[in-house]
Amino acid sequence: MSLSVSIKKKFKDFNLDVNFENDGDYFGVLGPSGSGKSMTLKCIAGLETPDEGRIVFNDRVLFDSQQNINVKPQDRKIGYLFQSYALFPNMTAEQNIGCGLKCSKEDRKIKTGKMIELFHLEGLEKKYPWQLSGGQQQRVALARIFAYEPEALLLDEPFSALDSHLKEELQAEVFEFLKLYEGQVLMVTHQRDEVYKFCKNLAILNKGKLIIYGDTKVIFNEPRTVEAAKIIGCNNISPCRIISSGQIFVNDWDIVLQTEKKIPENITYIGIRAHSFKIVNNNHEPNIMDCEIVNITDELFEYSIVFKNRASENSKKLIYKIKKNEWDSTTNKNKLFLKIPEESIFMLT
Amino acid sequence: MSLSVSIKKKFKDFNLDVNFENDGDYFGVLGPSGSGKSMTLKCIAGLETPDEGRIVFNDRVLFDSQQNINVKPQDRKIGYLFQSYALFPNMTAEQNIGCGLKCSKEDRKIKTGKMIELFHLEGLEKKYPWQLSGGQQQRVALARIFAYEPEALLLDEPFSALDSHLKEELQAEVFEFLKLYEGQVLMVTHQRDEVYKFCKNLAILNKGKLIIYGDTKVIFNEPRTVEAAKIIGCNNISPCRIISSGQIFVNDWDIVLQTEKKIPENITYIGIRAHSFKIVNNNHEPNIMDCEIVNITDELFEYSIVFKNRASENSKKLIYKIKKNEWDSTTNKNKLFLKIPEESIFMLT
Amino acid sequence: KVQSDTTILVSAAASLKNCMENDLIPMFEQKNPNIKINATYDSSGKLQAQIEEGADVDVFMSAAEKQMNALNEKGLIVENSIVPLLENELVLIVPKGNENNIKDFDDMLNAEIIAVGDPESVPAGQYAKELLENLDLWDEVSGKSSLGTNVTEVLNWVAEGSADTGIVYATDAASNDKVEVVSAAPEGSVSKVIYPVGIIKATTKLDPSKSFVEFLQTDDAKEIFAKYGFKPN
Amino acid sequence: MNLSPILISIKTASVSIIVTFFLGIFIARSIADMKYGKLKILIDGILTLPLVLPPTVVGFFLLFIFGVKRPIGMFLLEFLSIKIVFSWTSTVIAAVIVSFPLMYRSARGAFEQVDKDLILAGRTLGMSERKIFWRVIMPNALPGVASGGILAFARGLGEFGATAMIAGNIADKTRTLPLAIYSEVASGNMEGAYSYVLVVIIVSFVVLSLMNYFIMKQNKYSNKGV
Amino acid sequence: MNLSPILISIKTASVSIIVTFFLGIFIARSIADMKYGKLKILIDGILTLPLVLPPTVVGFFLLFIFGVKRPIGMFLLEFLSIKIVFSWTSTVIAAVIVSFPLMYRSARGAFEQVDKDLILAGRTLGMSERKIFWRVIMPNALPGVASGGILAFARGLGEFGATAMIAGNIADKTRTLPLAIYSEVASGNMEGAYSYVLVVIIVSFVVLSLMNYFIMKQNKYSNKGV
Ligand SMILES: Nc1ncnc2c1ncn2[C@@H]1O[C@H](COP(=O)(O)OP(=O)(O)OP(=O)(O)O)[C@@H](O)[C@H]1O
Ligand SMILES: Nc1ncnc2c1ncn2[C@@H]1O[C@H](COP(=O)(O)OP(=O)(O)OP(=O)(O)O)[C@@H](O)[C@H]1O
Ligand code: MOO
Ligand SMILES: [Mg+2]
Ligand SMILES: [Mg+2]
Repeated sequence: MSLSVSIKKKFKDFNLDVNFENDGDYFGVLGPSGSGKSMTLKCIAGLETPDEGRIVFNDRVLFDSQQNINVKPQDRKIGYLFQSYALFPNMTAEQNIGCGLKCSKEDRKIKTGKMIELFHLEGLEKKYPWQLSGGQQQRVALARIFAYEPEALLLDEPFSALDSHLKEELQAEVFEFLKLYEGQVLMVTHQRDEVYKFCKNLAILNKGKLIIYGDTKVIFNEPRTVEAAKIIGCNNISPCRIISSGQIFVNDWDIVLQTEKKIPENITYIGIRAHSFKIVNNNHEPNIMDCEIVNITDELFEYSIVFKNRASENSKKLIYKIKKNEWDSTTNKNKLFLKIPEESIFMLT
Repeated sequence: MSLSVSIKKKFKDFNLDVNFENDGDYFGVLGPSGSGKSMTLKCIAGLETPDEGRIVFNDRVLFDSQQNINVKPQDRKIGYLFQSYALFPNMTAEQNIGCGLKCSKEDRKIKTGKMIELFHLEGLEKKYPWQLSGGQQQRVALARIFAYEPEALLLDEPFSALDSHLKEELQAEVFEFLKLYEGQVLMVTHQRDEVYKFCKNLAILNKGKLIIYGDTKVIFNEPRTVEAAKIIGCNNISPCRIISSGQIFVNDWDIVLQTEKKIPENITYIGIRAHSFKIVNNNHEPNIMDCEIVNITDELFEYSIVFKNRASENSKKLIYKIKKNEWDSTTNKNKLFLKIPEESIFMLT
Repeated sequence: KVQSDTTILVSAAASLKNCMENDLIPMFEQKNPNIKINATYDSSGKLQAQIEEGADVDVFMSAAEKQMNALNEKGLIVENSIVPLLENELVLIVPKGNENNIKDFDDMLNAEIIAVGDPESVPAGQYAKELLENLDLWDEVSGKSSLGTNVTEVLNWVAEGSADTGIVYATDAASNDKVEVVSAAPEGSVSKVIYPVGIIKATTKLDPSKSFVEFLQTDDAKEIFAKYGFKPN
Repeated sequence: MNLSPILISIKTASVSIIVTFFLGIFIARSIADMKYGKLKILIDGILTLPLVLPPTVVGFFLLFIFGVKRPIGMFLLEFLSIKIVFSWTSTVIAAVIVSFPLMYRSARGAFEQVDKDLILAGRTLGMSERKIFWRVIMPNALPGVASGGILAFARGLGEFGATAMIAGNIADKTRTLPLAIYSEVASGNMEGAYSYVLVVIIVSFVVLSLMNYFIMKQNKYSNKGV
Repeated sequence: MNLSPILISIKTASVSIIVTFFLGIFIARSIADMKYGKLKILIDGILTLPLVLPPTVVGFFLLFIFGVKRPIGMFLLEFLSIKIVFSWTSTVIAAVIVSFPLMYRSARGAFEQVDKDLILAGRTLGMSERKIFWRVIMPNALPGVASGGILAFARGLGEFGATAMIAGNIADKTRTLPLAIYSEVASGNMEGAYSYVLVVIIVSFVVLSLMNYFIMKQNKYSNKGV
């Protein structure tokens, strides 16, 4: 399974310019709204034509602007889950799922039935799309594309309309099912945890450009750029200045961080996740902040604590997230010291 | 601000039967896919007509099947955010946002501009819906409904298509903005944390029925029924048997739980959140399980640990979720004892 | 005695269009500078219906007496104003070349398809039916006839060889150079094909109408009619 | 070649397409709004009727309606001093009557193809039904409505049978292009006929091109079409 | 009342609507597929032409094409022994030619109103273009296509001018209902005319009702319509 994409497409005020190769089976794409995720998938599926570039999938050239190759979507054998589902309004759920199958009636029935079961659609077989709820529609769209068994699956926000409970269940089942499936899966999602859980490789898009590409866990541990850090969910980001090898001054928090890691020269920002801080008892060690709590929000499983560096007048706000029972059992809440663990510091450009 | 809804609507294989009154400003609706959330909102907005019942909003009777009242959607002054956006394809983003406004051109321009800013749509004013990404479309739909300034806002999955970063930012801004707004907000969502953060009251729907209704935090602490517990994200649920006042036998985990709380007589299930367990060093106290770890999954900020009760051959699987750094600093990982804190036990019917 | 600049409307059988528009109307208007002629042309049957429904017609020039008489009976024509202006002739036509060797009305039976006007609505058809009845041919002919709803159809069917032969007015035959006249209706075999002219009772322009009808009977006008193949009466 | 039939035809076709267009969409909208049922089908049938009858016969019926001896004709003459038969107005009436079903039917089909959610969205945004119609339904039904317009215009331009009946065939007054063509053909003057046919073709080409261009421009916003 | 015109008309209208329907959607699809440009507009204009010419003139041109002295007519007669003119077939030809633009235009408008994403979805599911057309585009363009069908059927049923010209008016063979009606009206036999008109009305009502019913049934799945 290999996919190599290198495409450019220009719009009046948006330029897509994406470049990657992927050999793994599960591949995720993250990026802010409007960054070109869907457009990239559409180009791969053959629904949009890039202005220039080349797309090769399992040694088949699907598109090559120089050689004037542009394989029809039908012949690409690549399934695309529309973000807006694009269910056929004139067909029932069942017919929608079965419509791409080229096999005998009985086989179709069996396959369709299997998909209906897999996606918990029992009882909805005979309903038309407008009689289905948002989540049901999404599941029919998923079932339709899975039934077709393409060589690659491009999933654009596959679980966005599902409730968390069903989503978890379905994810588990779908990925179980996918293990038997030989194709490649390329998934666009806004859910960081989805990507983290399921995708070996990850590409992050921003404003039409691929800003980072590589092993998912590596990227999550080392996002390298400010944009990537934001996208993987780093809440605290500040400009910084390298003081010496081993010392960085963080402008917004008015603190000097020490590290034994080699500091790349081009570092201009520092980031730290809201979950990465550690409560300590005093600030006798380096990289510890004396926190002035500004505000505590009660979130579902955790508290979100907004604080400033007490040692500085100009400190901007930071966020610390802590599990509720941990916070509840913390003594000394009004003398809060937070350590920034060295290994959790993101050094960003 | 008050909304009282009591409606019934029958379909061939789905019956909606919902009943609630709400005085608060922010009101959330949770429920699995296909449980009737959108349908309920549509009935309130006047897009679907219930078979029978009564809807009263701020002392205006909007619908009453007995008195044959059915106020036109236009006169209800209730904005409804379509789950599928329903943007007008023939209008630009800007025109979509401004089309419901009844005011002078200049005012319209100002208001539209404000919304475009609030929803980070700068630069997309002149684009038509099909030129917008999924998240951009959702934001235009949100902006359109906010610009209209109805007396109540019904939001059906308002942030589902947004990336987490933008979503958090937008949520904060939108709720800031809403503070100035006098209307009532009724929000349907699949995101438990969204509801928890923003909605004072919560209704949980299941299969067209309202299964629990009340203060959000109370429900999250005491879901009372199995369905509600599942929906608020309780992963570990098992049938149980009351042994004596203070003692419950949990079938699936083969353990007797002790509690000082009064046990309601009709209890048939026990639930505990994956986050609620506490690591302890031995099982000399009650409510502690000696855990046989089956599987550990690396999730984004935490590990998901699947385990069984080592003391029993028949124990089914449970899930424990723990923050990564906490787990990392745990010694004795292969002799894991987990305590089920008394206050975290959900007693369910 | 004539009001200045009056316009009168003449309803004329379609077969009169060419001679009216090309010659007669300009000639009359030149002689009577203060009278303008408007004319409308159609099948006489339609013109009759229009007049019956009160169309603003002043003078009616029919292609047969039947329509004129019908109007007269309803009292729509100025008394004694009807003049049997012209006579036309019924002729047998074939496509140029006459491959089927049709020479006379009797030969019509050899034809596969025969074109005649619909006797119900087209005057030429009505006369053709009378003629063929008198020749004892109608029963057989009608079985293979296509009944044209107007003369143009009948003419073109024959011209294009779709029909092997047909019966039309001599004047119509003259207007199409792809047909050939092979025979004319024998004397006495059919009543005279008269084109009558009459003044409509509802007219508010009696005098100009009268001058036009009078003009049509002048020698100048007769010359023109003759040029187009009509026999002035 | 006499130019008057050209001018008359253009005038007639222009006025009648305007009347037909608005009447057509108005009635189509009213009918589309109705629930399916016998009444709807009945009205639909009546409105389509002018299409199944030969235009000449339609002309006969019009003559019966507007004749000065008939109630309506009498009324118009008595109180408004309007004589319909043989007037230029009657060319418009004939064109409107025969082209109406085309406009009506196409518009109705097009309206029925518009996504209902858009209409509901308009309602929850407080837009009046009128505004929804003009700002939402019409633009989204444009291809179908425009098709109807093109058909109706072409039909109006080509109208002959009913026109001949009620408007007559008076040079410089009611002789439209089709009547002129017919007259030329009837009098065997094929050259005259061809030149008029050419004119008809040119006129309709110009109008069709304009309409196509207009639709294309309006359509640029949408992601529709095969 | 002679029944043969009724039977002939029903036969003609049925056969011609089938031909027109499939020809119309086939050509509409091909044209809709084309990029906007001069060629598209040109072809569109030519296809709409039969509508702007008076049917009699259309008939006249058909006579020129199929006449036994013209190349095509000659060819058909010589090699296939088919005589088009005055045959029942020619009533069908006339009806198809005059009703074609209605079907074509309506179908095109309807196709252009279909959501493009549905077509793209079909493609990514490996459906052939043909299958996409029949299973996706057609059903979703149904209201517009059906409108076209109704218009074309009605027009074919009512066709008179071109039919009279090319098929003639031969009793029991090519005399269709409109010809019969015309005959009766023209000879002032209004009673005969009315009974035929009644028949036309009944026939078209039955067909319209069936079509309406069919559309309604097919439409039940959709959330469309005003
Ligand atoms: N046809 C078009 N013309 C102009 N701009 C377009 C067109 N289609 C898409 N765009 C722009 O391209 C950008 C990328 O769109 P895309 O749908 O790929 O975003 P996305 O990453 O999928 O976002 P989301 O998460 O919101 O779905 C957007 O800014 C959009 O406005
Ligand atoms: N017109 C209809 N006819 C029959 N059943 C319908 C119709 N509309 C909705 N339903 C059914 O009603 C149920 C509730 O639908 P609704 O859209 O309210 O669900 P929901 O709670 O919003 O779900 P989701 O979270 O997936 O959007 C679904 O099971 C759906 O199949
Ligand atoms: O009145 Mo006609 O045009 O000679 O049949
Ligand atoms: Mg997208
Ligand atoms: Mg919903």
